[in-house]
Amino acid sequence: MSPEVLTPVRPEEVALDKGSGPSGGGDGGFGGDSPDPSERAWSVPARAYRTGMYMALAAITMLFAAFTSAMVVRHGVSNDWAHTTLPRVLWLNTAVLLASSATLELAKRGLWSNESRRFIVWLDVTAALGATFIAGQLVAWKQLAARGVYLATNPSSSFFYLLTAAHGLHLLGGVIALLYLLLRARRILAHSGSGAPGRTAVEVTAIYWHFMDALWVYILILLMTRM
Amino acid sequence: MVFFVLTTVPQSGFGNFALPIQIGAEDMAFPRLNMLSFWTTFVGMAVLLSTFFISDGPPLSGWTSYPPLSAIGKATGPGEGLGQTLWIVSIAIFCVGSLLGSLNFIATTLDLRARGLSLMRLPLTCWAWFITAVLMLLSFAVLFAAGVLLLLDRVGGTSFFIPAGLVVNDQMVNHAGGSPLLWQHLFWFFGHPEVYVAILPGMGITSHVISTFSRKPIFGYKAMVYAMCSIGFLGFMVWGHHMFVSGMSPYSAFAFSVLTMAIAVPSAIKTFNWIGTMIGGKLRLATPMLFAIGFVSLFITGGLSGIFLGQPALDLTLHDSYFVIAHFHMVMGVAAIFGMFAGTYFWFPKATGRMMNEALGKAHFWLTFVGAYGIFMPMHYLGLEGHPRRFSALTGVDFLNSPHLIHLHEFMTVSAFVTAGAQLIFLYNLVYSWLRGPKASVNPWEATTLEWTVPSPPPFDNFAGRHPVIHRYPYEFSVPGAASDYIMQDAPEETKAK
Amino acid sequence: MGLAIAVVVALITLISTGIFLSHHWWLPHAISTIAPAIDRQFTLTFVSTGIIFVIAQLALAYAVWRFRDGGDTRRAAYSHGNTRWEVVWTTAAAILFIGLNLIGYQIWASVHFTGPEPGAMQVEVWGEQFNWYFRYPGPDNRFGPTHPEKMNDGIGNFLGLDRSHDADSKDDIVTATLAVPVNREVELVLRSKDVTHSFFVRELRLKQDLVPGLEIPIHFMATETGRYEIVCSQLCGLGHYKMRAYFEVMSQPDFDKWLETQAAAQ
Amino acid sequence: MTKHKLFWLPMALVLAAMVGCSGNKEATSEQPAPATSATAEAPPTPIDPSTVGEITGKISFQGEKPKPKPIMMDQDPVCVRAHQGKGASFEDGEVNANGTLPNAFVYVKAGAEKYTFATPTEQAVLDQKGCMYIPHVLGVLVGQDVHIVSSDPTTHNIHPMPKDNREWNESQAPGAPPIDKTFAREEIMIPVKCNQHNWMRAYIGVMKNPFFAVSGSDGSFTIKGLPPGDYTIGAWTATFGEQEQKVTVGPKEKKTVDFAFKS
Repeated sequence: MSPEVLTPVRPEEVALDKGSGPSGGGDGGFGGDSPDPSERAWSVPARAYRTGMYMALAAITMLFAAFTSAMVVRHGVSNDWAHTTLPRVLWLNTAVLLASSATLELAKRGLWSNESRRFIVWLDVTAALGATFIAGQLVAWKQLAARGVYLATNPSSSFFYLLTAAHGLHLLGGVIALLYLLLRARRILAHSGSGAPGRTAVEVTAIYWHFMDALWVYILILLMTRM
Repeated sequence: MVFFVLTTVPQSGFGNFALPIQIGAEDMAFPRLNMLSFWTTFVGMAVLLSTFFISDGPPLSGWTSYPPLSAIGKATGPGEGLGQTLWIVSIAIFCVGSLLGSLNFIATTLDLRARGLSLMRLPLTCWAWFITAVLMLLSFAVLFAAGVLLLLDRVGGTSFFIPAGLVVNDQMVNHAGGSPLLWQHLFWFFGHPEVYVAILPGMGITSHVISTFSRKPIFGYKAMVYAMCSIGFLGFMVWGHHMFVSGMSPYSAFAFSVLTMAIAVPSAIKTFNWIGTMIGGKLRLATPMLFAIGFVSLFITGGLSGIFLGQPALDLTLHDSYFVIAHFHMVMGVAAIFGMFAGTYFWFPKATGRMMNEALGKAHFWLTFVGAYGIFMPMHYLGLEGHPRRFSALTGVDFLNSPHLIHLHEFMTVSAFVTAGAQLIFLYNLVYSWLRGPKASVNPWEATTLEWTVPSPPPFDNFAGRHPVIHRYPYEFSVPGAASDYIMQDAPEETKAK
Repeated sequence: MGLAIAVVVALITLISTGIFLSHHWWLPHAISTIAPAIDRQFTLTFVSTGIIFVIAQLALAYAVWRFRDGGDTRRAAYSHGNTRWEVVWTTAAAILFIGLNLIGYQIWASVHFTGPEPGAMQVEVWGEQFNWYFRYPGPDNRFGPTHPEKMNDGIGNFLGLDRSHDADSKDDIVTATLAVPVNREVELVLRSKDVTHSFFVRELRLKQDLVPGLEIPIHFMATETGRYEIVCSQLCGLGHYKMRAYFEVMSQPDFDKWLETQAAAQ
Repeated sequence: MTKHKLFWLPMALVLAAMVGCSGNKEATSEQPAPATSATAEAPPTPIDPSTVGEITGKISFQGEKPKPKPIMMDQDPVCVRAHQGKGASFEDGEVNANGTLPNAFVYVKAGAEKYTFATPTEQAVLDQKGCMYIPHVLGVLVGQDVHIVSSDPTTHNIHPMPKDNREWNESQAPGAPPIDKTFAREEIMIPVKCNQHNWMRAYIGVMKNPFFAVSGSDGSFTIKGLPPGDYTIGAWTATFGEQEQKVTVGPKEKKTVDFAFKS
């Protein structure tokens, strides 16, 4: 008698096996779980992913709100604040990031209308623009460092590095999410009906990306302001 | 304790198990994220425990870690070196884990409820976990931000919290311009909601258990929900009451104290409703119910001492004294732990398929209940006498080093040993019942919520493919005319007519 | 079981209240002008919360005993609550809690909103790990500047005074005990050299943190001579428990003599 | 195909950015390499005991003698009692009755590098008595056992604040066992502080050679057993700075080296 006959496989073991299979992983900094239809015996509604993402964004908002209030208080509490003039390259970076939001929308339209090439190319351009933005931020850091402005030079430079780094890391998470979507692009295109997990993933990533975009504009204004 | 026990167990521990079943879902919305949250928290814990094995010693700034003590580094004494840095890292990791967990709770509660389960039909446990999750989501992000700033002060040479002109051990500190009070504001903006993170799940469990074991619908369901919501909401506006004597503006202290008094009102409503539920009920005094009753008693005691501490004028003598220790241990320490015990005894049959031993459970309750009062009640007296907290020895101050106060300490120490010993009974009961306890039926407590409609232990996807539909409010006990004294939440309408 | 719970809850309630009422452990003897008001506020709060405490605990005990399941066939009452009672209870709690706070407002205001009386004696209080130092301005009534780079405990220059260059520092008197004359308004200016400490004299009912980088004023008037203790009540490091200094209230002539001796030792 | 090409483009950008970032870090966090000692591994030179000489001298003080500054020990009555009402005064900056300086650390600063010395087996004792360190200035050899005892019925805390050695900070309750420590590197001087009684101060000089002395209550010192040679003699004081003099010691010669400090 074979052991299979003796011990019926319990449902949880099956499920666990499935769970430990290749997950694709890597949804890094963004909140959604990877919606892979093959791994779910039941369906989690798409709106749960959106809710999850909005909650993640709420937490990120609180994070930056805390940084902002720390910045305002720190500015007010002592007279050692010296405004850090922003490196010019930030304007270029801003343009790149704003453009990436537009290209992501184009990619989304591609998916909606099931045009695989349009979807993949624009998604790719978006990821590239995101990566360019991060590279550009690093250039900005280098320019500041070349001016002799480091993290601990002045409270305003501390906040400059802090806010750009915090935003950059979050955006890096977004880029990784985009790369993950690119890797799975064919699968997403294969099941792209309304409410399909792939489509939800793209939608949720887009929410995150646009939020990062808006967050950057906020940070830029904050850093520009001579308090 | 605050982070790795009071924050995780009542919320993630019970919530992850019971929330999906109670709302009729197969699992939490994002199981993999849940796993990530668990392991992140685990790593945070490992980092914290590692500090016991480094030469600089474990961190010594308390859970509030006020800078500059926590920001300058080794110079300020043993325990302020690498250990303190690792503390911050550990807490930051913990924040990430908690954030991941909390967004999962929110999405699950909002979007995975079974058909017919409107928000106002949610068991109060689910409400408690939901509000707790919102509090965690909004507060832990702020703690994370504060932790990053503190870490940068320690290792990055910045001066967010370190003012100019400090001299430690005759050595000048090379920082300038920061504000120690900034940390306190950020910390307590997190810290006060954190207190409710610890206690709200306990309130939820207590409400649930009291209604079930009183065989009576909860008194004022809506009031309970609104009370929890307003506790959550006001919880974000009262952080300043931790800072009455910190050097913060005395005018804002007054505003904070009024809000603090306001938050006492919903807490009073809850207490009233718990007792109101019991009155006219038919109380089955099984172990979960005993712990729920204990919770109410401790919550009354601990809550009322808050009325003293919420007044800035009385804080002039009571702040940072043993009175404070008594207050918050009663209310967020022991009461929260009683909530955990109630939850454990209540859901153990569901989780393991076996009943816990009632005799051992009752022994555990009696020793813990009396022991807890024995530990924390005398602290009020010490606090009145002006005994400051966080003293590692009593030899440094004459008025502390007198038999008048030392007798109280001795009494408390004996109580503490007895209470700790009682927990061995619990552990034994847990292990023994798991292996040898009598088999549990589907609904041993004759409760009404969904988890009691599935086998004990539940199958992997909780409902084995069934999609429960909710027809009624969660606490339908002793409905006049019904066959039994409880009606399940998913029982169709006609059951009533039978 | 129901009876047992009722009895134990009632006993705990009555015994702990009884101990409070016995005043065996209570607020220590008060020696400042503000202390009686604080004690009154405390007593008021104690009486009102004490009544709630006893009633609520006894109600809990009663409910557990009275409504326990006696194995009979009685069914529990079917009720979802009583809105009128809820409103009454909520309003009563709100009025009581906020009312108590408003009554206490006066005390807080007199400590913090109004400054010291004119002619108050100024003393600086300095905290460092794990000692207290006090500075009297001397005859010129002015505190000299402190220089962090000159602070050196090993030669007794705790506050970094430069007596040879700063005219105001010359007559400053630095002591390790805080002495004040009785019945005289005193303004303390709290400063810290290193980390956050907290100044607490239980007999004065006065507590205030010393925050590095800030100079925080508080004021009081001591009404009885005697020797008391200042303890640190904010965790400041390993030696926190030993951070103590004596606080002496003296008659004006005794104080003058004491200050003279201290001045000679500078 | 296009898919993968397009995938690698942003990937490469990210990687490039990261490389750029790490390069940046290296550039900014560049630190001077620790100076390595240039002494080669030469066989140690033996000392001929029949030829050794010695240096004696006096540490004098010019200027007005500062009045002793009393220590306020009010916060710990144990300390006050230990001095039986007579009180104590700060030892840093103290001047002897004969106008000389005690507690100056006189040592061979240079010239003895060619000799090596075994780590002494005897302990250097640092006592805490009357809430003062005894001695106030202590010289030890690298690796020598510093034996810290307390004669006071109060808790002390010993906190050396070195620049080159490992910092530590330990409490010693009344009746607690002595603390034994060694210092691994040469250092002039390590201040030692008690965080419980912050007036308490001692100085420990960690030497590679045993040629050092501390001036006494008459301001004199003697360094014995010096092999013939050219030396730089350093004299360190806590408050009046440090001086040095060059001196040549012949076989069996007794040299006198005096130092004079000003306030």
